[in-house]
Amino acid sequence: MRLSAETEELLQVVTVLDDRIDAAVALEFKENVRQITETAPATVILDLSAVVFIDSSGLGAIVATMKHLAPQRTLVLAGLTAPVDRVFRLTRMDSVFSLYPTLSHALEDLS
Amino acid sequence: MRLSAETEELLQVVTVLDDRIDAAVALEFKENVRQITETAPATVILDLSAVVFIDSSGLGAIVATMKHLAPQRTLVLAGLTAPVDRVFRLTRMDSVFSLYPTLSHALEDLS
Amino acid sequence: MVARNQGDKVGRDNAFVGVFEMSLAGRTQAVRDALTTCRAHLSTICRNSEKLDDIELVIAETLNNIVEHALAERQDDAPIQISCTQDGDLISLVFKDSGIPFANHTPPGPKQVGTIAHAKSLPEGGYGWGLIHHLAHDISYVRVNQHNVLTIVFDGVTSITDNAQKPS
Amino acid sequence: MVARNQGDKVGRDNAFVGVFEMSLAGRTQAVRDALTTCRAHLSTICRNSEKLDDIELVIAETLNNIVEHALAERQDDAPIQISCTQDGDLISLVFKDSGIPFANHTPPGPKQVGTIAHAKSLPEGGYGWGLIHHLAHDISYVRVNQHNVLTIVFDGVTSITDNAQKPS
Ligand SMILES: Nc1ncnc2c1ncn2[C@@H]1O[C@H](COP(=O)(O)OP(=O)(O)O)[C@@H](O)[C@H]1O
Ligand SMILES: Nc1ncnc2c1ncn2[C@@H]1O[C@H](COP(=O)(O)OP(=O)(O)O)[C@@H](O)[C@H]1O
Repeated sequence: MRLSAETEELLQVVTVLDDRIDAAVALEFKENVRQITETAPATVILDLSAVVFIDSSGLGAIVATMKHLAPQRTLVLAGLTAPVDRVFRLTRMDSVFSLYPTLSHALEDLS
Repeated sequence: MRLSAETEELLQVVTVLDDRIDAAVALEFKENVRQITETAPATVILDLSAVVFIDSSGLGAIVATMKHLAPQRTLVLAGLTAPVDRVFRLTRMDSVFSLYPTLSHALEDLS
Repeated sequence: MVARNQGDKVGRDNAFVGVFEMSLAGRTQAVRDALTTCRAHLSTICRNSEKLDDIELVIAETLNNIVEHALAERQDDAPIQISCTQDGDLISLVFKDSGIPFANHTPPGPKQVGTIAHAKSLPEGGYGWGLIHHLAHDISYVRVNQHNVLTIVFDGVTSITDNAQKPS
Repeated sequence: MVARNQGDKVGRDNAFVGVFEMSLAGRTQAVRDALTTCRAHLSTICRNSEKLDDIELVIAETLNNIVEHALAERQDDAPIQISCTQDGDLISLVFKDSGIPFANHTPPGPKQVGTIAHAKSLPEGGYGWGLIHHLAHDISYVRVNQHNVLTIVFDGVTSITDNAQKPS
């Protein structure tokens, strides 16, 4: 599970470089994000624009990350492709997370 | 309507840099794409990953572009954000165009 | 462009409560700003971004049509009025303009956009009313005092459930 | 992993015609490749990428569950068999494994994942069967000869119309 991160003063962007967040990588994803966000500022934007498949294990890993970061830090999601956006809506996770269609829309709104 | 293009031997990637393709820019979009694809190879990939809003005028402009490029060249669409993907499905344009969730998936499939 | 948020009841004819009212100049360049304003107002009562996308698209199609068809011959940027009211899970958007009426005083029906075998014959326009019919819950039109009054109602606005979800 | 495309009728009990059959080792690492294979087969009969996404997701959830629950105690990578048949607009996927049965010999029902006020109490799992129920047309389960046989049917597979479209 490859990630990259860029940190500014008030926010950190974590980009998922793999195209699937599924049962095979959910644990690794959770651990890697935990490490990379260790010293993160108040807002963490998870850039999912490369991801085209997420299953319930991947969803669970994102929920776990959000809970781990709370309450000091907020996790928001950006760049959801259509199939990923669909899974968030079907599970009503769109009422739990702030979802931005692109990273630049998230940055514009949060900076 | 800002566009950028990168041309390889067998395909060209045209990236839309604005975030809306609507009635206000539909004509300009059509003309700019026409210019930028003038010497395009067989496949043109339109990267829509920055676009979060398209209306029926924007849709019409993309259809016009596809017809203008045909029959020598094929237009495929990549990086559709969730709201743009939705408009393509509602108008059944998903049966007319090849839609790729990300640019890298389009490149992988077409190269 | 004039916009204000009404918190109080308008009490026009039923339980619909004012959400916002605005007016814009009837030209293409004014539509984008109007959409931003509408979406900002609507986001105070609708938490579902997919529903907001749908409503924004329908407002865009409606305003573009008024500018391009009803007001096409007008040189004076005749204004378009929008008022939005809410009744529980429904919102009602009323568009008023002083342009020419619809042909036969009836708005276009839902267009059948089928599978298109020949890309060359695919139309480059005419998708607007198809989208409006798909996304709206109800559409009604009256011609009053040389004005077009088009009312478009949306359902499922305040509930979290989204369209993609199957009723199970 | 074994996979083959069947063009001929299987004529098991109705008009369903074979689309493909495959088997995979019952471990997490084998699921991805199995999904790629299934999607490749399904894309020959389904042109709607959103429907393919849905079916892929349901297969993923089903296989993950079999690996994580039915076969959890097994050390031998017991195989999972998948067979897919088509009857017009319907496809039927049958999953067969030699693992432990469902509790009460009944698959879980659709979970109610409501609005969650407190992020801290949000579950980190248990969304799988909710998704399967949402996306599938029909689900049935039998236990035969110490095997689980789970059948999941999808509708609207060959038609172009997609789920996002309202019946008007
Ligand atoms: N507000 C309006 N006033 C008068 N005529 C209209 C209006 N809106 C639409 N029409 C007519 O209905 C037709 C179909 O509209 P639409 O589906 O939006 O397609 P388009 O505007 O791209 O032609 C238009 O071409 C026009 O003739
Ligand atoms: N194939 C299966 N065999 C036995 N039990 C299962 C199977 N699939 C699911 N279950 C049971 O149903 C529960 C709910 O499944 P699911 O909604 O997929 O959530 P999760 O797998 O994340 O716990 C599981 O926790 C498990 O107890």
